[in-house]
Amino acid sequence: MDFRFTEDQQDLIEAAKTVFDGENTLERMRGIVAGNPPIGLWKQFADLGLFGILASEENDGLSQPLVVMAGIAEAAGYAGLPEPYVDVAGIVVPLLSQLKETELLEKVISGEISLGLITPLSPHVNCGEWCDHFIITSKSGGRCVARSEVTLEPRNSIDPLRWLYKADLQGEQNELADMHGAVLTAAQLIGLSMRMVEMSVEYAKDRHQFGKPIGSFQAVKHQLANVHTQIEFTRPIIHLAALKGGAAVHNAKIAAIDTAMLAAETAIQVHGGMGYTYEVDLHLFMKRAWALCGDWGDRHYHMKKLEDYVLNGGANLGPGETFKGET
Amino acid sequence: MDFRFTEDQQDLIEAAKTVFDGENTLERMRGIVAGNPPIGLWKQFADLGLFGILASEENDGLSQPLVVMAGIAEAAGYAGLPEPYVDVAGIVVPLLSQLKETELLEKVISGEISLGLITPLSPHVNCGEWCDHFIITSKSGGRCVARSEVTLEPRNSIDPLRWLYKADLQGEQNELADMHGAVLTAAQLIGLSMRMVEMSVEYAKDRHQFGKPIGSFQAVKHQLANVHTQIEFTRPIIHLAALKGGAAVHNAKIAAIDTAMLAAETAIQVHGGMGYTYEVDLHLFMKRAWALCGDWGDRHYHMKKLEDYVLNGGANLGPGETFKGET
Amino acid sequence: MDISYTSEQKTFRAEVRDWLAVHAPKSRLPSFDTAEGFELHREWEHTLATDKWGNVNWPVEYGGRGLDLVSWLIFEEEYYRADAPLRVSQNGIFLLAPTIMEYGTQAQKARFLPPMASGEEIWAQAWSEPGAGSDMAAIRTKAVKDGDHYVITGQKTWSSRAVFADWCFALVRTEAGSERHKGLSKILVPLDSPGLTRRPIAQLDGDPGFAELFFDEVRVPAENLLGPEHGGWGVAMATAGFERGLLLRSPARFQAAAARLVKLYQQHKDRLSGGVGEQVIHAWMNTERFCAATYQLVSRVQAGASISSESSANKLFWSDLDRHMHRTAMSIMGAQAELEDGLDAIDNGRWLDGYMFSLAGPIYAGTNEIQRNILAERVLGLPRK
Amino acid sequence: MDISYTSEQKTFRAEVRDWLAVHAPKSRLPSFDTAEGFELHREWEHTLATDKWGNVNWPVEYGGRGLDLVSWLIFEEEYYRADAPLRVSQNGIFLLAPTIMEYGTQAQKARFLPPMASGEEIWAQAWSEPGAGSDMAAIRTKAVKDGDHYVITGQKTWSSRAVFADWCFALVRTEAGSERHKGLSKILVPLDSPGLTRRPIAQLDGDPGFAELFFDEVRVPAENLLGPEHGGWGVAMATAGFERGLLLRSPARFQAAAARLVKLYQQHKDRLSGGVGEQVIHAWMNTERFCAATYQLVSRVQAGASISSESSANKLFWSDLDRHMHRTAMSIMGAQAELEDGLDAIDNGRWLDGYMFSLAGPIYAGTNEIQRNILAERVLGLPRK
Repeated sequence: MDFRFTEDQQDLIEAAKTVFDGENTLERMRGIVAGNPPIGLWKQFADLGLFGILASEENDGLSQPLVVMAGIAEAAGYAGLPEPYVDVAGIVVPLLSQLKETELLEKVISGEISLGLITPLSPHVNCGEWCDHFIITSKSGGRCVARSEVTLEPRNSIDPLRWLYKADLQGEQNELADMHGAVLTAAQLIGLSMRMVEMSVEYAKDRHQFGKPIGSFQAVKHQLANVHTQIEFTRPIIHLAALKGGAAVHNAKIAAIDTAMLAAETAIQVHGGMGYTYEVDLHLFMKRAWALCGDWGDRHYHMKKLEDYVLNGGANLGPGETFKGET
Repeated sequence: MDFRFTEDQQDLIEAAKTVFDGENTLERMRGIVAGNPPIGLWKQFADLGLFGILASEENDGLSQPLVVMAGIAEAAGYAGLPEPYVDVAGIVVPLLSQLKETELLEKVISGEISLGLITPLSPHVNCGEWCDHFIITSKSGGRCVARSEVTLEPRNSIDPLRWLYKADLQGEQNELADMHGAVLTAAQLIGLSMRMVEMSVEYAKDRHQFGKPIGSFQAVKHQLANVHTQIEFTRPIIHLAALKGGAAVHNAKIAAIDTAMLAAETAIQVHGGMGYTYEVDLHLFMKRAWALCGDWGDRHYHMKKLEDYVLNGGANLGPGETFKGET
Repeated sequence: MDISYTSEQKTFRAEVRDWLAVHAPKSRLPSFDTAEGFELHREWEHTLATDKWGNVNWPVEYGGRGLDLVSWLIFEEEYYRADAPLRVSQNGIFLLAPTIMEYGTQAQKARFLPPMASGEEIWAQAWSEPGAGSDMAAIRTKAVKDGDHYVITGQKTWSSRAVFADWCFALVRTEAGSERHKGLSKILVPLDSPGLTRRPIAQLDGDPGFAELFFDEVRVPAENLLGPEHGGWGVAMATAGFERGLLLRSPARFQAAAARLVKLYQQHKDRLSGGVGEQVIHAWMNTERFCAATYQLVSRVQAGASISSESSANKLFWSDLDRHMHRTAMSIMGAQAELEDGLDAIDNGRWLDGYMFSLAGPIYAGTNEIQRNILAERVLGLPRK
Repeated sequence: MDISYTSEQKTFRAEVRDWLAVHAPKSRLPSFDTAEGFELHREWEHTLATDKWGNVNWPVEYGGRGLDLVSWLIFEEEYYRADAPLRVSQNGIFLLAPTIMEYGTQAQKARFLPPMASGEEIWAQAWSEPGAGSDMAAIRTKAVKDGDHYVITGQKTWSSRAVFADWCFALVRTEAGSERHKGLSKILVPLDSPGLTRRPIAQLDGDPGFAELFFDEVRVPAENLLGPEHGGWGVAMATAGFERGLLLRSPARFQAAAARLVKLYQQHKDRLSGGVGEQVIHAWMNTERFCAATYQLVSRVQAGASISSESSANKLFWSDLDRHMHRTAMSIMGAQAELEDGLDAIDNGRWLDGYMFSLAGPIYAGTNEIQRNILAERVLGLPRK
């Protein structure tokens, strides 16, 4: 029992975080909002091997467990990455491996192409226009179809850094995709929440009213302390969910949704009118948080699973069950 | 449309409040907790005509509408009255009138005897030992039985100023009793909440930490301001419930429960360790609040009614409906 | 207590309903924070005014019907029931007009109220400054008397509607060297005055809902002073009372939204987990509580009471209920919640829009933190320090 | 990351389970805040100690098994799973013992740890004073050195268990004229010392869960000083870290309660409205989150990290979850919620009892307001003033 990242894992996550934060600056994001082309960092991610985190070594991957991908997803959320990197590296790649689509897999890992998912729990394909192929998920796995076989219709997200499309084809739920999707979306939500708290802290230190920084008022302090607490008590259940699956996955996604909604509401309150505008960058992270709350299973989807598990099921609950049954 | 008490009504409520606050002092309550006999104010209430608020003039009553009784119930809650005055004046008396039990009615109004209710929504008879008769409620009204016909078994309330009994007989739900019970219990809960806020304010003004009164800290201020707000937005719906009945009754009781639970949790937090003891009197009001939350329909009973009304029913909701249909 | 409507009031309600059934736009107008939407909303104000529906509680001479506040509540109920457009004139008719009626000269009333009622002149509020938000007494924009004019220099921000509006009511420092609450005055300023520059500010949905206003020696006739010179704080507090207390947010708006939320819930019910029903009920309960409290407040006001610190409780309650209600809707919509408009956007993004707007509720008109301070100190009597 | 238990740990779990199945009382003991209950709990501590189960993570020489913290968590899980009695020794074993192990002399360890482990000596904490609650640095009780003794004079309050306990660990001012955090020392005091008077304080359920302690020139040998003289604040903060951070509230206690809450819900389901199921799930979710976080914290501590300000987040989380869980139970019980014990009292009043105790959670061990300040200032870096 050592419920921490190993040093190597930590280094890998830090490396990803360094490139996310270093490259996807606020300036870059503002530029994309103003019309600059997105997904420009794709090749760079590939060069760093970031698409191969979950791929096997024979496919030039790093064979890391999902929990490492969760650590990287948290960093991607924190950075507000517009590229749909997390879904591709965290879901598309392991699905392609499972489907033995070696050729596509190589191209994805090398950053040559991007692939989209057509799947019920994530009904809008982000950056669908840039996809070379799509995986139509099915219970047993799925099948790959070329871009030309799919008609995409745009959908309009409040997040100016999401480019959504609806496909004319339909997939079925797939266990791997759904589990990875929920865990990694939860991790991104925690990263977003951390960023919103950080921005609020900075704003509250700078902004003065009544002759002192607003961050010195208990009302501001206590609200931010509450969000911080929720974040710190959501990350571990996400890690557990990544390692163990099962009910922890639903717990993790719901906890992350609630934390992110609270973080966003608190952050805008601390920012005052400023947070309600494009004058500060908070809105980019807040909107991403709203979008991801509904992606890969909304609160109701996951809560219904827990209704079955906790209230109606014969599950063993109580002390000693949380880590039980693990290898 | 004049949704205020008339001056006469206001005077009546003030008169009741004066006697409650003046007679049922904290000292008296502590004395009763220590073993002094309760219900000593019964005769005094009768002399003031307080049992006849809802009785017709021919029965020596004041023929007031239920909303006036709600004002008095709020005052009784505020005072933490141990006597089961509210249930007797607000439910027993109109039920006796309806049942045409003139003889018993006269005795109750004159303060000669007390009567208890055996009814499903208030399963424990408070002060049952002191009752001369009981009304076993039924759908159409009920019937009166003598004390000797009922076997009472004690139940142990956390509230040291409630003396509960369970009867060996069972009543049926009765519309008047249930409606009056819910409205008047809600009103008492608001009175209790006000008292808890007031005690907390006094404590927070006196108690110093870090060189200033704890009431000067925003954390304390904001918590109490929130409770105050809930109180101010619960009282009017209680008045509406008293005048109009229907869904407002369920709204009123639920809002009062939530407000009182919040008031109690906030009050004990403001009082710190003191609130957790018999050293200050807060506990008397807090325990009464807990007890009344479940009396005359718990949160679930009333919420289920609203599930029917709001979610499943064909009720007209929206603007213009709140006061509609009133004479 | 008497909670019945008079037969006049019942007739009035029927009249409003009938008129709106004929005249209210059949589909939602574009947002009044766009140039096109602003003008369409202005036209709607004109339509309302033509048949004297814009301000039923105003005196007849200024374009109203001289009705009481209960009738105004009835009007609001029918208005939101008909889903009629939001009032682009709201800063004027709900915030400035009551102040003009209380503090204005006869000439000011005659000059400003009728074009406000007709939508000919639309008003923005110019109070906040970059350094004076919650701490409004920190206002630095100054107005210097120069003959029969004031010369205003400084900067205002968070001025809603100011991008397209015609006039603003500004709170400025008229007494040189004065500090905090003293020496302020309320002055009415045409937004096309020479020296006045507006910089639009994009709000969450990208539309320019606010402007920053730069005053560079803007000359305004001295007769545009509203209320006593250097006594602007008192005048402003009266406005803040109206804003937080009663006029700006009548219950009907929230009640209409709650009824729509119930429908949204019913449409999505099968997909939803068990807890959300109670949240929907809770939203409805809150709007009913707000309505009951407002009628009680109106009854008190009609009997001569004035609204003071209790308006802070009012603001806390409606802003919390609005945010909770829209948060519930966001949760119900799931993956569709992020859709701003267009295909698959439920109600064409109205709930998302409403959620974003509800997030501003605890901020504008005095942050909720300030309101809680006011309640704690002025109503509950907790010590300032 | 590795979340598997070793085979030794699995065997250990089975051993604990088997032992508890045989030895744990079949029914709940009376509250340890009564004279009778206290002695029964003391006996139970003795039973635990006899088979070396009382403190599995302590060194073998002091009555422990020298196991790691994961094993301690496993023990706790099995302990609460078996619904074994609350630990009357908790102030000693969870708060004082880690401090003695860190700061105590060899002689102190040998003198105090074994009788603490056996239940022979039960400890109370004596820190708070009437004027020093949240503001603990305001302590005024003083200890004056007189030869090889300290002479203690002053008053302590909120001393849990002190009515029936044997010893207390007091935080007192040893340096004359010192202020705030300076000049304090931690001294171990027998509760039957001449000059020490205990006044029982009745808590919400009427039982004397606390005492006020009056020190009137109480003489204590100087060797009872724990840690550096005048350096008591640092020693106390280490204890506070344990208390808030890890040892006092292991997740198992709450997980056991959550499982019981699910049962309570299932028994009453038909009577309940739709929203309560989600509250029950939420309670369970929180306990799982708390468990996962605790394992992560224990992993860090075992790798050499120390617990600092994060213990504040810990305390906020468990105290909130506990109160929410018991509030949910109160709601489920409806009209039966007020029943303290006896007939019709569900689980003989255990939930009501738990609710009342949960209300103390946000107060003791440093109020949650103080914890939020600590987090905001020390972790988030917000300005103190």
